[in-house]
Amino acid sequence: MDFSQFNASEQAHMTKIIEKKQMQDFMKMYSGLVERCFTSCCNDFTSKALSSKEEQCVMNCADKFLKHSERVGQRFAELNAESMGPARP
Amino acid sequence: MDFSQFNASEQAHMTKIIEKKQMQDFMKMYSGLVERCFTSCCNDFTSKALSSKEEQCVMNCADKFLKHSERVGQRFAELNAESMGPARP
Amino acid sequence: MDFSQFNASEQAHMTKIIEKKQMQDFMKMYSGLVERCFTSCCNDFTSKALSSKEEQCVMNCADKFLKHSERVGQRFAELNAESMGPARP
Amino acid sequence: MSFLGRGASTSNGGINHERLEMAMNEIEMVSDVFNRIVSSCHGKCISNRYAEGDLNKGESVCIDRCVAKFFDVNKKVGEKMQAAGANAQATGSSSFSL
Amino acid sequence: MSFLGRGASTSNGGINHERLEMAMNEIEMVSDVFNRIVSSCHGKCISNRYAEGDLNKGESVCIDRCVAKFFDVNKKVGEKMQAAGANAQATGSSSFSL
Amino acid sequence: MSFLGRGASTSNGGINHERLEMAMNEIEMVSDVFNRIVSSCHGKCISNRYAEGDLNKGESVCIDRCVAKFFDVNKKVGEKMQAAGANAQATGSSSFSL
Repeated sequence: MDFSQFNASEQAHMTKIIEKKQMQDFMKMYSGLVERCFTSCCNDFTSKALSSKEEQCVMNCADKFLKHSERVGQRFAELNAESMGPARP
Repeated sequence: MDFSQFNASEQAHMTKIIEKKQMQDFMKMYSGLVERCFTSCCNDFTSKALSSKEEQCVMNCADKFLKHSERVGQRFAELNAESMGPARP
Repeated sequence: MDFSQFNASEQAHMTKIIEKKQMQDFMKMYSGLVERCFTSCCNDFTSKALSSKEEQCVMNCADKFLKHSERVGQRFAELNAESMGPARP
Repeated sequence: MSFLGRGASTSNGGINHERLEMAMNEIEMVSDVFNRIVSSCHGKCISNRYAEGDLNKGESVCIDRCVAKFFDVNKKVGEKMQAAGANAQATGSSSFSL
Repeated sequence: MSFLGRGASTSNGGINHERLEMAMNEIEMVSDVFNRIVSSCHGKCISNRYAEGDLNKGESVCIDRCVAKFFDVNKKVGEKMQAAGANAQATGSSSFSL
Repeated sequence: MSFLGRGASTSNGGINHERLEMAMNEIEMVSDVFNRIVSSCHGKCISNRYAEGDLNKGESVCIDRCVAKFFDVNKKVGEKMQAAGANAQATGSSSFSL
């Protein structure tokens, strides 16, 4: 994203909007992660307590998802830079 | 949610925003319910008319979903109150 | 949708909001289409290059989805007009 | 889809924000339903194999019936909600007051 | 759910937009989680056959346990995120439970 | 991702809302695509068993290829949409790649 042509007040405005979006995205990612790991790991409802097996699964699921996201982010940034690069004079 | 530290104009503003969100949430819940019951109950497209069996299924599906939501809401409120309680001085 | 009772400034405002929503809807439809065709067509990750078979599948998938959307749009408009018609005096 | 019609006082010349918001709600609702029909009927009628890019006869007929059925389901559910005295604030999340 | 409590300067009488935005974020978060629980527990507890419109005993008990388990998972994931210092906004905050 | 580049008159000093909106659209688009890649590639590459918290070698390689393939599909679909002149806003623009 190239904001160099923005003036100071536009950049300030943009920064606020982006911060707001980051907050919302983080919250959505977080609740989506909870839902994902719950769905994958919890299949026994004969008890309301999380079994140690379920808890371990949830921890691994969350760990793995965060690492997955990070790796996707790295590849995404690289490929995005590649595709942006030649297109901009 | 604790809005006691809000002043009058903030509370008025908040009320309007919450009403707007409730309206949007209701509409989304409604169309989501239609989609859910359509997907579960309608699998025969040799006719464009809803069969009586499909219609019964849709009615039960809608009924059950609303009761499900309500029960989740009750448990959610209880657990939320529990987890909020001790955290606030 | 009947905007005839709107005054000029309201109609202008509405037009802007609708244009904004159309843009957002188009972008969401586009990325949703990419995701849909990727999910249906790409199942081999022993290579990072799109095979010609996968590419053909993606092209057909996109083609078909656009035609599907268009046909749904036609039926939707007809049925909507029907259901709106008698309800408005 | 006119159940959003609350009374709105007209402010002559200026912008009546309440009326605009109601119109926007209606547009959002119609657009949301449309997108759900596109997605549902794609799932019901379109095969995942994608051997060709055109809709075949069977798919086309299926789409027409699917859209009609979705409208029917929408109507039935709407009637049920109204019969149940389903009010925006009440049903959406009855015990979920913030 | 007080993890959004960044310091907010009070503008006496007027509207403190930062504080309103924080409150809105909190509401969005609670509402998002609630909707995910409704959907997840529907998938876990409610059969797709719809032979009747009432919740049967098994479904009701399943829902209660499902909601409780979702809260537990939410808490565990929240603790992990805080321990990992996963995100700037999240780390500075005091608690991440609902 | 320059397909949103409609001409925007610069209002010197003040805020050009059209330009900000275009920038926001671009950010929303990139963010939407990113989230879809995260979700799609998770489905394609990550097993649901969660026996450990680290990505194994096979998963890591799969993710790299999956992201690259998603970009390719995105490009192909974008080209098709432009060729088809699918949408008013899209047609007038120069390129639809990310």
